[in-house]
Amino acid sequence: MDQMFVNIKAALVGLSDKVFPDWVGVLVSIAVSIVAIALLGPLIMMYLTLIERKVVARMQNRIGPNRVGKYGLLQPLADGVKMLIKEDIVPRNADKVLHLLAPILIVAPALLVFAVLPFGRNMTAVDLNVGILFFAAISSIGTIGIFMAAWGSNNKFSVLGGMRSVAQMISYEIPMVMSVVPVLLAVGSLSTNAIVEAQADWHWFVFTPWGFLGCVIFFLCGVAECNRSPFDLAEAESEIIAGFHTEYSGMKFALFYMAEFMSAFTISGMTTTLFLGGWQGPLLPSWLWFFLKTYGLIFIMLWFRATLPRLRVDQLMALAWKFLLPLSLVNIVATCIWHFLSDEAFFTPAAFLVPLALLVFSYWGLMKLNQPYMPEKRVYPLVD
Amino acid sequence: MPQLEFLIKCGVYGLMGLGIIAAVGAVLLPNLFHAGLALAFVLVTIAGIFMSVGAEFLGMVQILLYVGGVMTLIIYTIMLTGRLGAKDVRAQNRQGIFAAIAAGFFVCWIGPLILKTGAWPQRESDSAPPLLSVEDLGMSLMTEYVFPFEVLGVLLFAVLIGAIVIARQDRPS
Amino acid sequence: MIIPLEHVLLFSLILFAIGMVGVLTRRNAIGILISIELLLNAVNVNLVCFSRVSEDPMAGQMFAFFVIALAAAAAAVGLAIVVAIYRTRNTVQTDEIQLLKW
Amino acid sequence: MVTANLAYLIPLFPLLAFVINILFGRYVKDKACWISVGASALSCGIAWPLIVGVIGGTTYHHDFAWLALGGVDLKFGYLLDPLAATLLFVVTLVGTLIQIYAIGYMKGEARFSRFFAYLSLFMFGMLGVVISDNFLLFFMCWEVMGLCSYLLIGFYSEKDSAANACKKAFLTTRVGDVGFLLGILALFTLAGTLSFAELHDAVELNRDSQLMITVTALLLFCGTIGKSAQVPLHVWLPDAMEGPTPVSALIHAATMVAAGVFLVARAYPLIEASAQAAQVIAIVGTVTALTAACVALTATDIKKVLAYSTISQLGYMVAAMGCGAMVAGIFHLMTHAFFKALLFLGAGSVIHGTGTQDLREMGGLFPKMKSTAWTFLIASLAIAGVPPLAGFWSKDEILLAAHQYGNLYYYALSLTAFLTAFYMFRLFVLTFLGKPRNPDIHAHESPKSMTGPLWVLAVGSILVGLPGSFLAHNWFQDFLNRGHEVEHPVNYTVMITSIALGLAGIALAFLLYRGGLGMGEKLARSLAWPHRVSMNKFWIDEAYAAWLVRPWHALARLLFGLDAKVVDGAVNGTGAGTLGGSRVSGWFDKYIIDGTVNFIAAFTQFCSDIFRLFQTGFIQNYLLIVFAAVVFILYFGIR
Repeated sequence: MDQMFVNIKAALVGLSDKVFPDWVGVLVSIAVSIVAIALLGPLIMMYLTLIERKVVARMQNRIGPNRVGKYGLLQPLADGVKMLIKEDIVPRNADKVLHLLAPILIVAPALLVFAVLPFGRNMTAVDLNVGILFFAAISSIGTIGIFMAAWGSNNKFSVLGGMRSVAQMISYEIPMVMSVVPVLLAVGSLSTNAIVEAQADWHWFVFTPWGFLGCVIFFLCGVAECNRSPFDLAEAESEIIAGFHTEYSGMKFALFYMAEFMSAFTISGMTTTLFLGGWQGPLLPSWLWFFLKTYGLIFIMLWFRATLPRLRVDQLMALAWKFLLPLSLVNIVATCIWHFLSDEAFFTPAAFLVPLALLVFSYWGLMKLNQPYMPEKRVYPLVD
Repeated sequence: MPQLEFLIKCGVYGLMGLGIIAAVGAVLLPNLFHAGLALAFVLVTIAGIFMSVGAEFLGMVQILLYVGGVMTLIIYTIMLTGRLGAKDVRAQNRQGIFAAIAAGFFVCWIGPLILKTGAWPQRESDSAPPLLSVEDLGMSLMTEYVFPFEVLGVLLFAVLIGAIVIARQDRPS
Repeated sequence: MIIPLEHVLLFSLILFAIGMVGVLTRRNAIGILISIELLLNAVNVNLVCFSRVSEDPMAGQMFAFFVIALAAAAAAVGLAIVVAIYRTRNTVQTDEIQLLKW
Repeated sequence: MVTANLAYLIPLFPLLAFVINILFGRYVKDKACWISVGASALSCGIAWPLIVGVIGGTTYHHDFAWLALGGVDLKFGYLLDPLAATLLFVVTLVGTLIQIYAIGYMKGEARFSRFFAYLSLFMFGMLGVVISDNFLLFFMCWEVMGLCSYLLIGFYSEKDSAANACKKAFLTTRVGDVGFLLGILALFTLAGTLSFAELHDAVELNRDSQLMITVTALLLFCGTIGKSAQVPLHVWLPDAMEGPTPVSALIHAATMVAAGVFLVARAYPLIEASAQAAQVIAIVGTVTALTAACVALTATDIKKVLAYSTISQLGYMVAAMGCGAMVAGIFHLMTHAFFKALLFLGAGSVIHGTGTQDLREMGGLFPKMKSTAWTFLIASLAIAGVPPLAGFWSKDEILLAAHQYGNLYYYALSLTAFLTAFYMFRLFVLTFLGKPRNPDIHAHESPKSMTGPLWVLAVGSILVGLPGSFLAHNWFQDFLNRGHEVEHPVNYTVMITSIALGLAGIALAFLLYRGGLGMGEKLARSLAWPHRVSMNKFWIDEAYAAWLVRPWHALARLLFGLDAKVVDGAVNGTGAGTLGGSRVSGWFDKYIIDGTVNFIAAFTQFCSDIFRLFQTGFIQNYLLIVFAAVVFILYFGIR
């Protein structure tokens, strides 16, 4: 059961080996992985939309889509069909090439990241030894896609949204990468498989002080990276219509949507991988553990969306530069302290408490330093 | 597996070709935004070439820093400095012909020189390439190359401050 | 090496020449900066490829790494200067920025 | 006596009050008067035990070396002999009373604290004059008084007349003071000392140089002429009435002008030694007394009448000094201080009550201002020489002395006494009796702080003459003439003549002016020429204007012309010459030196114009050249 998908793939490769020369087997192996991911991505996206609508609806004390299929399970298919047959509009003064290229350039990195996600034991499509770096690098390409979409649409709201989005993404990328560094220090490898394997026997990093903090920072930055609420300034409909994808409709719009949901999934999956032990877990198959943890995090994202108001631009930037970045830097130091105090054991009281104290103190200090300016209570002498 | 090797060779040559085409675009495209995107494409192809020669880490750094960082900065600046759609503004100055002659001469002279030189150190591709792990890179960065590394750190710090100071809007006094 | 070193060198040579032409002919300061990145990348390709065949594989990659970092620094400062010039002179065309002429 | 050196404190308190009031005037404000009065009262309190001591037969003298001049020390110190004690008594008492009076009189004045500051400074000067033991210190304090007189006459400096009056007073007294200073120098040359105590012996030693003594005495007397307003320098005193009335009372009636007489008394050993000097003094005094009395007959300003009366009485005193009756002069000084201060303060009260100084607008004030009227009457009787009031005894002394000295003086002074009684009662009748001549004036009595001093002075005017009368066996004369036994002849002829003249004057005044101005004017018309003389004050001011001021102006104008034409011309000529020189120099600088420099610059620019063609300003241009050069060099280097 645990190795179900691995066995299927091995069977397919073995089948091709019997018929074709050996080099075709390699290609088949690659193709199987690609096809699996290429199918998995849209599938995840489709049902994420349904889950989001359902969850948010429940949180808002309503039911959500329930007309198409049992419990509305076919709703995503209906939406997909609607998107496909919608008119494809290109604004007259748009930079047409960029306008058409942008959705693809945004989806491609989102899909590429799936390659390094360890869905289960032996279920990493490409076990790169620079996996985490790959993740960071590929997800940063998305900014250029957003630029292209914003600029190609020739719409001032698009440009505004694009500028906002890019400013936000390059700002949050830094604390995000910094919050990964402690994990790399602890594991000593950039490979995602190695990271997950280092968290065996319940040694999930989230149970350490630095791991917990890193997890929170990474997840928050991830939410900001994929422009989700409460960091969705780039597409704040009350301010700039829909931001960089204002001018998009039909399937191109669906691609943006797909990229966003796939990013949400990959961020959750990466958080799971880095801090929540990945596919590690008892009894259940490893891939099921991965999906359970990932969807748990996705649920938190939906929860954010349903409950938190949108941030202001300055608050957004202040959070990244004045709070998360310093805290993630302190976190690296805390990890080093933990590393030397713990002496190869996962949990010792000293190794637990000293970094904890450091982090709590830093947290408190940063909160103090970031205390927003509160104006004096104004007195209106002429009123009374 | 020579067939696979052929495929990869084809891929690499293809990347090179695309890279050169994109580079020409980056230099000549009148629209700066397009030029920037072309440059981004060139950088990605170069990252691919890096990975094809076994420098995976460098390839990733190339994408992360160049495509994700420098290119974003450049495109951002293009947007900030305006005149985006001003296509009637000449992109090139008047010395293009001289520059082309000089560069052409340069290529036509060095290129044959490279091809003529037969004594390049060759290492067989299948004979245990000294693949460098990230750990090796990190270790040498902290030992052999620690001085340039530190100097680079200072430089980046100075750049950080300098860029802020230069680009900062003057406070209205 | 999967492909011969000469071919990679040729590639980087052409890239360098194209970048040089860009540096020499672009009117926009940002365009010049883009071309400079091309030059640096051409050099990087050379460094990495030489490191692949050299006895000390570390050196080439290290310097490529430093070059990337320096390029990022140069881009940051260069673009800051461009922005500053744009604010004061409202142009980034190099042939319009000629205070030093005569 | 232990308290002896307290004498230094006597002038010190007013000085302190002056400093406080002048520096902190804006803080003390209305309390300035209490500071000044308190200071005067303190001086008074210190002075009187000393006076009692002097009466008891002591002479307080203390000095210290101030300046060492080649073997001769200039000493400063105080001398409290009977003479000084007399004046100390008068000055402290009258000064304090007048300051109390001034509190009421000056109330609401804008420069209240400044006024009292000046009064205190004056008190300092006057007390300094009184207790100083030598001519130099005397002169210094004398000048302080002059300054205060100047400041106080011009107290209402926004009035042109006051400003002119104070200038006139200052300049006129300056004439006398120059003589005084020369006299001091002459005395120092003659006697080698300036001390009062050593003066007598020094004069005795130098009795041979008679001319020098005479000259010295007369020069010193110049000070008196200026300060005590003797002919011909009396013209400033009537004008000085522009100052506030308390000032007129204190400075220009009771104390400062009397200081001139005190000076004569101090210099008396010199005058005793020179008969000529004494004669000059007697003549000056007599002439002053008579002319001033004549002018007082027709004056219509209440204060002017009193001013001329003061001049006249001062002439009396001076004449007494000249006639050899120093004691009588001082006696008259003392009595005069009381009744003249009283008269001035009464006049001030009248002015305060009616708001006018013109006699012709007054009349019938008696029922409205009873205190003022009664005290004024007492003072008038005293000055008119009605026994037993103070004025009678002292005036009788003087007339007696004049009678012994020479008939001419006696007749003149007797006539003056008659005229005095006449004009004083003319003043009294016109002011207080009859019917009100101006219905717009609603007179009222002055406040207690003003009438109080009046009554005190009235009592003084009655009693102060008694110590010198034969009723008291001429105690005062003996006190002043301590050590010399003199007999006191009583000449009833002179006494009765003086009483008769006084009463006659009073009666004539009543007769003429009881019914108002009509009779007086009729008389004036019938005596047109003498009336004009009196009215125009003997044309003395006009004479000064014609014979002194105008030539002086002409000379000044001449000198100004000289300055404008000759001196300025020379300066301007020098300037023009310099200008011309600099033009030449400038031309040289501009065309030769600058030309050289400019030529170098132009040459450089010419060369640069050629070389700058290499600088296109396009960075890419430079880069292209660099690139081409590098390729070129490499090409030849590698091949």
